[in-house]
Amino acid sequence: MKPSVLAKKIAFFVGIVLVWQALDSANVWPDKIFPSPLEVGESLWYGASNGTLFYGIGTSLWRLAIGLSIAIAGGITLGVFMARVETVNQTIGSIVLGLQSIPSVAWSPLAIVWFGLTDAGVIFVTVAGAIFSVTINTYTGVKNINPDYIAAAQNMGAKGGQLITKVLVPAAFPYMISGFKQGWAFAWRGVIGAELLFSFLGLGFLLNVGRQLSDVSQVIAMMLVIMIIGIVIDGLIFKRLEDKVMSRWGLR
Amino acid sequence: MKPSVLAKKIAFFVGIVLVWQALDSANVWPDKIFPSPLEVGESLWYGASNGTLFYGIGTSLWRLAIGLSIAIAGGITLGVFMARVETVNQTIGSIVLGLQSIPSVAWSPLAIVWFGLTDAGVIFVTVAGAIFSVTINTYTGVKNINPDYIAAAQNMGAKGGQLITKVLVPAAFPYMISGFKQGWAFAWRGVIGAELLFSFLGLGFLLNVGRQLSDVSQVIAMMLVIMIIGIVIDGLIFKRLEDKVMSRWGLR
Amino acid sequence: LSSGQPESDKNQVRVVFFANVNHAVPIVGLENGEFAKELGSTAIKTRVVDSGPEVIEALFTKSADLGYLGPAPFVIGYVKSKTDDIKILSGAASGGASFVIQKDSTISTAADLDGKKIAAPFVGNTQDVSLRHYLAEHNLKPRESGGTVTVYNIANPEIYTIFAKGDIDAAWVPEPTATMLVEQLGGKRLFQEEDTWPDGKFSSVLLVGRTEFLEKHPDVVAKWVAANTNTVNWIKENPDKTESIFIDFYKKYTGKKLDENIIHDAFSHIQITSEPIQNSISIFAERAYGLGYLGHSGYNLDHIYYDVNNGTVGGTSWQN
Amino acid sequence: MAKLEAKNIVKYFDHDGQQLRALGGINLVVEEGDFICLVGPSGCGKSTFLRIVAGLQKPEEGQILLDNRPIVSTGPDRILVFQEGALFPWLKVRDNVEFGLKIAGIPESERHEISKRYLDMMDLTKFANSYTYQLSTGMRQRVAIARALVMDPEVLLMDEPFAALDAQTRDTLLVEMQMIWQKTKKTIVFVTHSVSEATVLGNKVAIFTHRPSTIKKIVNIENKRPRLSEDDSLMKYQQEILAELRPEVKLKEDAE
Amino acid sequence: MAKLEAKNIVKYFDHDGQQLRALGGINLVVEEGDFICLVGPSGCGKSTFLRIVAGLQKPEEGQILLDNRPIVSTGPDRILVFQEGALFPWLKVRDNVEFGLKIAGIPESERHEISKRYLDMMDLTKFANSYTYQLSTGMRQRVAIARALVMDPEVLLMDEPFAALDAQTRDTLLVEMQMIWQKTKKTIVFVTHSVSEATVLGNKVAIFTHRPSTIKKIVNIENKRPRLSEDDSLMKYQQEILAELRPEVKLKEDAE
Ligand SMILES: Nc1ncnc2c1ncn2[C@@H]1O[C@H](COP(=O)(O)OP(=O)(O)OP(=O)(O)O)[C@@H](O)[C@H]1O
Ligand SMILES: Nc1ncnc2c1ncn2[C@@H]1O[C@H](COP(=O)(O)OP(=O)(O)OP(=O)(O)O)[C@@H](O)[C@H]1O
Ligand SMILES: [Mg+2]
Ligand SMILES: [Mg+2]
Repeated sequence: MKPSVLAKKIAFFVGIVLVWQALDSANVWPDKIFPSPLEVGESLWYGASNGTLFYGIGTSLWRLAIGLSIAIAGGITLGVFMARVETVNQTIGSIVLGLQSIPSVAWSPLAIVWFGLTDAGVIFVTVAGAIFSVTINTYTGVKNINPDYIAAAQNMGAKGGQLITKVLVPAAFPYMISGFKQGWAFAWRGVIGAELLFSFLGLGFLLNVGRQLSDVSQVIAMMLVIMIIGIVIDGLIFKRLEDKVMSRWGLR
Repeated sequence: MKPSVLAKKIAFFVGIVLVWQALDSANVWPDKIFPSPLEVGESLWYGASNGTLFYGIGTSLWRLAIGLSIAIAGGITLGVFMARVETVNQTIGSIVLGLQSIPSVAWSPLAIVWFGLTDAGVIFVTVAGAIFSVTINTYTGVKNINPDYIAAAQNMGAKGGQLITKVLVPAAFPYMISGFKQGWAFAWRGVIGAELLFSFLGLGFLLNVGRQLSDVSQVIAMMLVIMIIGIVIDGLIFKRLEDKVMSRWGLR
Repeated sequence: LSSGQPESDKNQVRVVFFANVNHAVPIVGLENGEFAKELGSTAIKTRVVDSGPEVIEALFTKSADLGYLGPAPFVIGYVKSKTDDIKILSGAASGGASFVIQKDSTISTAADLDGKKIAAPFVGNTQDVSLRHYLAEHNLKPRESGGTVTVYNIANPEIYTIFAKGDIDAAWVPEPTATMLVEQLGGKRLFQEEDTWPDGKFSSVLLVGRTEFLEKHPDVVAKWVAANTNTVNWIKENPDKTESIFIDFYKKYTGKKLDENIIHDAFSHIQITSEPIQNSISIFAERAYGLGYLGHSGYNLDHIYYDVNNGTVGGTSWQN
Repeated sequence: MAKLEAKNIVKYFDHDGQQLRALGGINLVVEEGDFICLVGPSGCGKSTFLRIVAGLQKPEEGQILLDNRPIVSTGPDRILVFQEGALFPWLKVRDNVEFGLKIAGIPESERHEISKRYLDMMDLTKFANSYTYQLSTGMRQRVAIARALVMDPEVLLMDEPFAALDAQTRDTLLVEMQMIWQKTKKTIVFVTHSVSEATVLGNKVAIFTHRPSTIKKIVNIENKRPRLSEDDSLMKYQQEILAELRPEVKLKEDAE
Repeated sequence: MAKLEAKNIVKYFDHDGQQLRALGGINLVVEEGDFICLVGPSGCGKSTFLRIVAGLQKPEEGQILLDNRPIVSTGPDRILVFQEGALFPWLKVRDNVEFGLKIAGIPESERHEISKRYLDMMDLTKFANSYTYQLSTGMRQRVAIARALVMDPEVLLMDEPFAALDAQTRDTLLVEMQMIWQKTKKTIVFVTHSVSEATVLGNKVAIFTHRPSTIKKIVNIENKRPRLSEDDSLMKYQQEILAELRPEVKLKEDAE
């Protein structure tokens, strides 16, 4: 980033905070509706110093990790089968497209009934939110594999499981990465949504506590935390992975 | 669709319902956790016959329409400005990327505090969920406009508002369509999520009623309705619009 | 489905209840050690929830063994389970809900509720059933059924918030929320719920158990019910201590300090009793059925009681 | 009288922080009714020059005079036809052609009348309601020319408009172009990399040097029209121009 | 002795519901150690034939005999080199070359030893740890050949492996290919659309007719090696082959 651009950005963010603080001081809106940046900062500091914030982040990330892993493993399996077995595609495939259009929070009531207010319930919602994105992208990826790759591998003796793990999955990887990226976004939405509705630990719970205590500074503080985690995971993990795979596969 | 494929699909769906009914009769899981398709059907029928179902669908769709319209109008405006004014991009642009990664349900607590349990609150969540997708796609679209289009239009006398409405927006339209599609998916998620949390009319509310009455058939019935509406809107509106625009713009 | 939770083993009992004044029995009994004393070596695990449906969910998914909740959600859960999965062990409170309107409200009769916004906690909750039945009795319909009255089903703390903002015209709420609306926000108590009941009495909190647990651990259950009764008596004898225990508990749980006067006032609107007031349960069931909460093909409440003395399940009436 | 005059036009570009001098002082006089073709090695700045004339870019030094008055920005008096046509895919052929008129606020009925004239001239009437993706490349190029002509510009600027066409289509358009010029008496500045095209079309051919480019020579071609690519009488002009060009192309290749 | 024998191979394809007879009964005998090149009009079914030999497609009639035994599926005794190489972009050069060995379950140290030999032969040792996107097209083609050779197939099948290469690279590989053949004594079936390439490489050139294709003629070329594209002595064979091919290409064009 050029120094001038950086300066502009810093000035902008400082400006936002100042205007925010000024708006607050001018008492345009009451504090309980529109807290000052100071109060939000205090909320964060308080959560950090007594550990609840980190415990919440840890819980949410842990659920995200488990849910996303299950979604990726399941989505790849389902996607590969859909792409390779026409009957599976014609039958299960049409359901997958439908399930994909159900918002992940809409799974929460079912998750609560089936799993109770447990981690399993939150993880179920996360998986339900993410798995179909991974499935559809894997399917598209496998369908778009250069058929010569498959022929070459078969010619060199690959079949069955080896063909899947050594050729189909890596060949479809660039598409699958998009699936992972989309899946992660939906998984993160699923975790937060489920935690809000289950009101059972995690960042979504802390958000809900803020809401129930009418503590807007806590609500905004938690939203900031959720946003920053989103940016970091997206930028550090998925963006990088995507860039690397795209250039390695010669697609960029 | 070939008759044999259609037959396969029908057989499959009939099969699912039969297996589901069989599972239910075999009492693998109790009814309170796993209702039979008959019970789900009854739930739907009952909702349809007393009108609550249609009223719920109407409410949700109405909120979706308003929220999505605002998100599209706002997203296009913001996106065009970000693409054409470098300073706007360097400042507001970086915030937009962050806000995009906040799950729409996470806006609900703030919406409740700011707007109370009103339609405005639900619509706020919908807008917050969808607007940044539209913004980012519009931005990308305008950035990728063939510069000759702009030069040609300027040469023929277009400037200012005319340049935006007559050239920039239509030229960026294929990208914007992706933004609308993504935006609609997020908006739908936002509506349902907010209705679940606000518990204030609409399909999300009916879903929540199902949960609170421990009525799994109603929960599953509402999920089916949400899914079908998703498929229909996606397929009838956005898929068609996309196909049309893509072929018109010569991109396919 | 619903796997992953450990079955409760012999040496523990898992109990859920709310942080409401109506739930004074479990709160006080746990805080003053009555339950622990009676149960001896059996460990007690507790969880505080916000609503009846959550208690039902906890019992259905086997993540709780006993629970305190209102009669309406109990009846709904019982009918939904179809196989007598839950039973009533005892009562814990009666009364303790009021219809509160805004301070400058002109509402005086049911007819005035036309077009108004009214809050009650959670669909299928005891107050919700009462409110919706009340509306139906007076030929009013909620908006989701094409009517004119907006019913908000939200948690008590949020009802307090939106009542304060003036977003709603009235609320049908349990204690201490009702008293808080009156004392802190200047609301008017239009009527107490018991005024609408025959004999001025209705059950508001029940102690219920998961049938499977009751069959497996009748000894533990008997001890819990005994402690429940002891606590009811203790509360009757020690109203002041009860109030301070409740205030301490609430502070511990939510971090908020409640006003002593409010709690005192709230308790004055409640009868703590171990009697489940059986006819009110039948009436709740009728009302819930009328609202469509129990399905549409009839219901059967023949086996809702558990006989603690014999350790048998399936009684048609409560005997203790 | 000089319709258009370029006075010492100098243009720099930023290339990875380095200044690249593209135009090194272009001086050119175009008379009213001239059909002048510009040729030069690739990258010498022909397109840049045309854009400066159109007012789409600003030179670092020098100025463009139109009827002896310096230009300040784009204007409907100088319309540029782009190499790829730059037609708007979201508009029908007629709406593409009428675009400039609409911007100018001309009422619909009048717009239709004008566009009809030029669609007829370009043999496009049947396709007025088509979208551009439904046209062949040659037809698209004709739409682009029609879109420029409706503006009735005093100077028509064309940047390799026939480069993407196959030989047959190009030959047809070469003839059509000459007829349009004779009919409309427009002043035309036409950039091409094809020497044969330049000799067929232009009554003058201006040869650019390699970067930083100046005008090396102007060749006058008086042969009668319509001329065809295969006319032997054009050969000597072509050879003359190629002889001037060759060292410039060499310079360019050495630089790379 | 016949290493490979094609007996009346017939293959149909479905084209919009219509049956297209691609191969109309191919009979071909390939001796042990032959370097046989297949030429024919585009679309006549050369690639299809090669895939049938490799066992990747099944013919509707006829059979392929390897050492007098009918083949039933793909096997490491017949390895196909694809036109675009079909290298796996997710693997390093070495892992690409070792792919077949790994599938066969050969232990790592042994694998490395074998791949090292062929990477050396192909002058690729320095690039063993590169990914394929880091290689030039010619290098990629060499990797594809090495990947086939490590399998030590009895018959090497090559489908226009040099089609995408520039002239210089191709000339180099033509010489290398002859050396590999002399060194390894492999039986090679090589499809190409370049008659010159065929005469340089093959000791036999089989000419396919237009669809439904059969073998029209086999030309034997005994010239000494290494031969080069520009060898005048190959001209007469090229003319002979072209004379056979021309009517077939004509037939094809008429059909379209
Ligand atoms: N916007 C720009 N930014 C930077 N450099 C530019 C820009 N436009 C043109 N150039 C540079 O200026 C030089 C002249 O470009 P221009 O397109 O005018 O050449 P040209 O004569 O039209 O070439 P061609 O015959 O290939 O179309 C080139 O070296 C080009 O790289
Ligand atoms: N999988 C397939 N499905 C349908 N038709 C096919 C298929 N593969 C090949 N064909 C058809 O079979 C005919 C022969 O194709 P093939 O690729 O074998 O020809 P070829 O001789 O290799 O041509 P070229 O020299 O262009 O590579 C063609 O007409 C082609 O369209
Ligand atoms: Mg140019
Ligand atoms: Mg081929």
